[in-house]
Amino acid sequence: MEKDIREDIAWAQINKDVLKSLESPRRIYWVILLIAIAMVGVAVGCEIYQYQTGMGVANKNNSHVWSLYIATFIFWIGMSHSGTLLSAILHLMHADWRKPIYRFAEAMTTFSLMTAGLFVMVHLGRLWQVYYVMPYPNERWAWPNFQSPLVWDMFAIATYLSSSVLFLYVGMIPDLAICRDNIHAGWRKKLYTIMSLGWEGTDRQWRNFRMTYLTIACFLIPLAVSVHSIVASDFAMSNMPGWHVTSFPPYFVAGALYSGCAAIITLFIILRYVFRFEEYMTLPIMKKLVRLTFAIAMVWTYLNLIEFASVWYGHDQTAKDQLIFKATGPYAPYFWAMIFFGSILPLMLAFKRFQTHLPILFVVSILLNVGMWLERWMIISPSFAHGHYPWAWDHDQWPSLIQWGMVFGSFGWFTLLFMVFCKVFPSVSMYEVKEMVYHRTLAQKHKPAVKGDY
Amino acid sequence: MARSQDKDFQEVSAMIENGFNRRNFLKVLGWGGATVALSGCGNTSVEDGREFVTSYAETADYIIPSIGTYFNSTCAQCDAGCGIMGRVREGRVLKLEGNPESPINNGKMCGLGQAGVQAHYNPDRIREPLLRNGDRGEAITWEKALELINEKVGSVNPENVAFLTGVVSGHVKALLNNYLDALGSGHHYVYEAVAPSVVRASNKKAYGVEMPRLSLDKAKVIVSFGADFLGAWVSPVHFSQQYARFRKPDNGERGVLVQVESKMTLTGANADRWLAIRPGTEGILALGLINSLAAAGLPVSEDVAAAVGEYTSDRVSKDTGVSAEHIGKLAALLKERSPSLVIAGSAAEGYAHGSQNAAAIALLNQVLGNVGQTVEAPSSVPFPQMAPSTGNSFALQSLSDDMAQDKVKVLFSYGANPVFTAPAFFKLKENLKKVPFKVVFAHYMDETAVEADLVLPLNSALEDWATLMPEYIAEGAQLNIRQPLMEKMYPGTLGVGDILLAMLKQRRPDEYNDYEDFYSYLRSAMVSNKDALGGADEDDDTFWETALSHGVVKLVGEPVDMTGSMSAAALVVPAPFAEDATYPLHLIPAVSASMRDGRNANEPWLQESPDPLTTIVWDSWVEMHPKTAAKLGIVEGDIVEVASKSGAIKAQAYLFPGIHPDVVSVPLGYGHEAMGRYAKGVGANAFSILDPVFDNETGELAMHETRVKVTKAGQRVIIVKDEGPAGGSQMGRRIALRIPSNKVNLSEEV
Amino acid sequence: MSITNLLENWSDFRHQHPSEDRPHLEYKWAMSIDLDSCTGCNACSVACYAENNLPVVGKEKFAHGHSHHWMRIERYWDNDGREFADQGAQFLPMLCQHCESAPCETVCPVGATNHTADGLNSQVYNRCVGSRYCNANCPYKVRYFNWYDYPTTDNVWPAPMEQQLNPDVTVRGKGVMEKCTFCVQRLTVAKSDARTQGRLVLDGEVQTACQQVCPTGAITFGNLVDPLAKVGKQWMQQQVDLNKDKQAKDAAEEAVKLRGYRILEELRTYPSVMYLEQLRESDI
Amino acid sequence: MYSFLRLSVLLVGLVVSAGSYAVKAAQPLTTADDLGPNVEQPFEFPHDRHAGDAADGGMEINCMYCHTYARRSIVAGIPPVQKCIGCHQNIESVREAPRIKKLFEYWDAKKAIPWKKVHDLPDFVRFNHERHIQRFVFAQGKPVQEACGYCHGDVKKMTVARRQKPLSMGWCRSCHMKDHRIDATSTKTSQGPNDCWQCHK
Repeated sequence: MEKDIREDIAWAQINKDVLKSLESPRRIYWVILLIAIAMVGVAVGCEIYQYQTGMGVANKNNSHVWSLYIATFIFWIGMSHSGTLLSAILHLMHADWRKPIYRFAEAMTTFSLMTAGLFVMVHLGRLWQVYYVMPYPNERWAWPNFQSPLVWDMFAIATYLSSSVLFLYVGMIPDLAICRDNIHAGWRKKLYTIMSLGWEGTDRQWRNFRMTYLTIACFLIPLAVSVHSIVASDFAMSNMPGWHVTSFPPYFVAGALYSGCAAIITLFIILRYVFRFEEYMTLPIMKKLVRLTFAIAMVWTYLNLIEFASVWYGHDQTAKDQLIFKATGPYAPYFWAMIFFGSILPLMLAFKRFQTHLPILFVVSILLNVGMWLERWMIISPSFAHGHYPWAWDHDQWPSLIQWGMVFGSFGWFTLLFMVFCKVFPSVSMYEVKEMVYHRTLAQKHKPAVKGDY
Repeated sequence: MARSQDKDFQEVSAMIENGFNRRNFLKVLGWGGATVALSGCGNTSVEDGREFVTSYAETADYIIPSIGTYFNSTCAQCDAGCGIMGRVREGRVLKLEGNPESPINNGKMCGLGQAGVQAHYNPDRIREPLLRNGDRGEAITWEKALELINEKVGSVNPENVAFLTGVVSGHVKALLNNYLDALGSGHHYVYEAVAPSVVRASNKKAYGVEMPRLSLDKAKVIVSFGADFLGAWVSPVHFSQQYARFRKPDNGERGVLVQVESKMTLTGANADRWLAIRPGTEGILALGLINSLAAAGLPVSEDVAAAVGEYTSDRVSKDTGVSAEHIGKLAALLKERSPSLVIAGSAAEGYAHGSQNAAAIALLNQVLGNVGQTVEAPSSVPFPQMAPSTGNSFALQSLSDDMAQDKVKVLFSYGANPVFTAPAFFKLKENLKKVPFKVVFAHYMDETAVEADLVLPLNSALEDWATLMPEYIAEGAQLNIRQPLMEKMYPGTLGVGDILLAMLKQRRPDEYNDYEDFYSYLRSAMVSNKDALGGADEDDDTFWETALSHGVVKLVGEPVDMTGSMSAAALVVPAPFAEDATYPLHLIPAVSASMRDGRNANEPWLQESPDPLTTIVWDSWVEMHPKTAAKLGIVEGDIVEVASKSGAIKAQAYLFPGIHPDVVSVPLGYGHEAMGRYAKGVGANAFSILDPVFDNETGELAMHETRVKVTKAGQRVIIVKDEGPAGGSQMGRRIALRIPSNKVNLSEEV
Repeated sequence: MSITNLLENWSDFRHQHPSEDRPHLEYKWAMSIDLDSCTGCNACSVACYAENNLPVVGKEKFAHGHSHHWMRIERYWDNDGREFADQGAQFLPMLCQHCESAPCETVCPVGATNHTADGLNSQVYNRCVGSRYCNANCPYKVRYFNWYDYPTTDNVWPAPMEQQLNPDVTVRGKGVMEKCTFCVQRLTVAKSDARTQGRLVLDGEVQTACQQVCPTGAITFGNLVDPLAKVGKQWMQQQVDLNKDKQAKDAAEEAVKLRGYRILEELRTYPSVMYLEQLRESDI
Repeated sequence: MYSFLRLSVLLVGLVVSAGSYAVKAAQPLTTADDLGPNVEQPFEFPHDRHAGDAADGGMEINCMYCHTYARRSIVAGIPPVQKCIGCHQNIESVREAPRIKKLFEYWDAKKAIPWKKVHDLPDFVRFNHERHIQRFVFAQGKPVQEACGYCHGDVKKMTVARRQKPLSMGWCRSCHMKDHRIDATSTKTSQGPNDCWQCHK
């Protein structure tokens, strides 16, 4: 079988390659950075305008009070799950191939959570009062409403964010030490010195480190699942037809992993090119990644069908009307686009020839995420447009440019954070990649080389 | 609320005891140190030393900060004359309620009346007299204005001085007449753009009175020929209350309402059976009903039988488009359930043969024996000189002709906006130009005020003194009192009474100079008549203050006798309209409950309160039946041109199952070119395209006689309305439910 | 307040509905609307504008569904297939139903909307953060959001119109949710006066603005706990039980001759507004 | 080498101290005398002279003699100039005092005195004086000055009134959560209402 990475890479070589990514990426890096900043600028402009004028500029209305903000919020939350999947779940499963790529996946988790958080803010009518949501002893003697799924959201996201940051950081400590030792001056030196917490690689430190890392990993997995389940209950707990479905939490989690994996594929390809990581982010790894994505895509499709079926064969006529409305009404194009991108397109991934064809994968993976974004939107808007009360129906509500600008900008914001991270911290885990090589060479000693090994 | 009402009435009576002077009262209630702050979500913390405390130099016991005091007055939004009760707090009127003591509305109100406060606080009110200077008005003092009037009036032949007013009554009318006498001019044109003037005439003929009392609550069946008595006809609030009792009498026998009209009105929307009738054939149907009633054995006199002989239900059904089945059912219903009530409304009277229609309908009432039962004699009015002088469009027409022949040199206009409400063919604007000096009493710079040479700003109805007599007399005759509910907003405005008084002082100084102002005139006029006004055994102050605190003085008058002078033999109703190839459709200018003739168009609440039937806001529209629309390839929201021989307007099309396929309908009151920020440029003015067709007996403008053609103008808009994409459908969900009346037993209900 | 306090009063932070669990002792404000008397004249709606400082948003914003009519008159046709709506329209005054088990209350993150001891569904403007979850969860869609800053930047009350504003009702700024309050400012006054006189509010002593103005008296409002209250009698006579989501009379074999019903009752919102079905004569 | 340990100790310490501070900070400030701003009034009305104890040369006038609306309206109100004059026209001794002169100027001009609000709650709050006075003065029989003083502080020792209490929501609730005897004699108690709409409009 083919190896995930070449095994004759010297450890020093690994350090060299990875550390290089901190210094001189291709020029394209800077281009991406500039574009990202510009996009953020757009979003900031929109937000300022909306803050001044009022939510009205987002063009929602009294029967259609949520729209793209919430949809995109769910989208980003979903994004964040893949990091945990790769770094925690696969870690516990000892799936070695994850090692070169889990670092940036984790970074993705953290940053997409940060992006998601922004959308909660942007969505609020009175952003300046957002602290009312937090339970802290105050002079008003008033507490938030602990029954509200939104409050659970607040807890869940905060916890998830902090722990995934911690996870990311702890996982980096040995690498930070390497950086510290290989860089001789400047602010980076100081930064790494502080952040590596005096790591010396002693046995004791390694033991503690392994234990900590494992613990956080175990802690993180249920958390990740719960977070999106809670986000799902924002809807499942409501009485909006088509929302109060028990299958929502697993459906959301599956969707989350799905979009996450797709996003990893995209970033995989970008990083591989921008930071010249061909040696580490290899095609075999990509192949595994793609297969994983395919599997999850099928799970999602299945749950999706279950949801439709349970509505269709259920007794809730209102919900049924709404499903029909989704599939035939003004939102039909987007609904069917979602079905196509989410369920049909991934079938391509089943074919070997596509599994390593980077250009195609790049496009497909992006389209998959478009599909997943549409899914979130299809949960929000059609439901509001066609709820319990016919008089208040509202079929031609269309998000204003302000909303689109904000969504657009959020991708810039994410890219910005991510790109900066990759430039400042090693986006490939050096010590774990070394382990891969190390294991292999051990293996060499004991069993005769199989033909076609190199 | 009810409680603080009582409390306040106690306090008012306390005020009466210490003979508290009204104008002091106003000063007391006046601003004092109080500042009106917009309370909002802005101020989120304790902030000291910013705002002022409400404080007074002197005050009265019954004035407690933060507790509303209620004072009675009379609504001025339409001419029904409902009693209102204004909630006054810290010197300003906050809200209007109905005056429970007024027999017309018994404490109830309509949306139109509610909006009275917006007429009062309206930002577009004129604040001082304006004299034309080129094409703009410049502010002048009242002295100068009055002097100018004196001089102009003095300089012309009294014959050439004319007054154009809306409905006037009470002491204002008295003063006005005195002024005209003083001049020696008889030219008082009373103009109502929208009025049941033809029905008045035919009532006069049929019952001997113009406005008999209609007891809806006594009727078991009401057949209304396009009378929108729940929406905009005569005295809607009064009728609505009767309607409630008619629907749910104590004995539980729910009354049946059948509405016959070509365009559904609010009343039609509440009918048990709404019959779409071919426009103009109301009379035929009435006669047909008499015929089938006679056939069913209802005793009718020879001449009547003869007159209706030819109106067999087949023919009638052919002419009117009302199915023979329904005619039969209706006749049966009328026969078995008596007394009934048949009402002729604007839809019936709006044609060249409107008088005949109305007469036929009146005849139906007589045949059914409703006269004296549900059509009752109103009480007589003790003070005829104060009885309302009702108006009609004929008056405007004759004025317009006089102006055209330069017979008018000085024109006073009050309470009307003819330039807006006159159809284009009147050429009123041009004719007005021929009048050298035009004085307009106005609240806003409306279309007429813009044409004026001198604009006199009026007090709002909530700042003004007046007495009024309603045209429709609910129970006994009554004299409504209008009194200020707060200090004047602007020192530069005057009440119409004050202006007339000032003008009279110029003519008859010796008679009027000892009246300081209209208030003192009114007070002495009332007090001097207090015996007749039911205050015989009270001293002047008590009588006066009692009258003010009640807001209405009940008068004693005996019912007038109702002897009609109508012969069935003379009654001929023409055959239905012939088809018109070029102008295939009939235009029905709809009078909506809130817009009426457009005088209230500048009150935003009314613009934003959806039209009950179409739920459209802030615009006018063209109602048409889906069939008609399909034939013309029109869909909802198409901008269509409605063209008559006399002009064309553009508006958005609205498809509507409550209108006859031969008819399109456009609401009146929209399409102002002036008047203020809320009215200007909203919708199109349907008055302007009316054809010069007149009722052949009274000479009234036949409002429903205009034939039009409708063509697509190209653009399409999304209609701004409250109704959602589901339209009027409930999509099978149990939301607004309806069951047959025989399924329930109303008498058991609470 | 301390955490212990929070824990002690935990049950106060949870709503217990319907009022069977925690009966209303003194007051339970409720309404009944007779659809057969309602003529759809819109008077109630305008009265509400006057009483509750509702902003007039203007044509353009109305077009975007930003209208603020707490009391809205809906108009339905049921001329299924027939050429004309020859039995007239069905008018339905729709306002906040003040549900005993209000979906909006449980989801508000900051507890800006709560159930009062009088069975009102309260909305505290200055606590609202504008998440609009309550509206999302309201099946009747009777909650209205301040999409713009109407008092200031939008200037819907150009001077001197602001002088009409009712000082007893907050003028809402941008970003807060609002809805019908059953004219709580009037209720509060009536209650406090009754309390001062050591009694409960009598029936008819307090009216909502819409009830007071209604020309046909289609709206009845009062205290459901008070045995003398007309509204209570109506509910009783119509056999509509506040705490049931399926009324016994509907289950009955032969159709009971009663016309009281509550809208979307099956969603278990336990509304406090009972409607009486519209009637139509069958003989014509 | 023990950097992990050090770090965690540091973090835990931070969290604990911050938390405990917050809890402490949120205790009701019933006793705190955080004086509100000095409010500039048309002239300095000496509350101490009118309402103060005889011992300190005050006249012990009942608060509600002047703030007469307090027991029947949601606002306590300011007496009309009328009322001041009612007494002062018969008090010759201080007739020439500058403040009294000023008072009479307003009176002669028949102008209201533009007093500023000293206890000005946010616009969305509805504090009802009537209820509190009825409850505590008339029902429970508290001395007027104590009842008023609970929110308005020790006015009888001030000249121009000045806010002494925080008047924050928590402060209000701290009292609403206490048990108050329902009348002078009985031992039955009741608490203030806890509905949002009792105070918020």
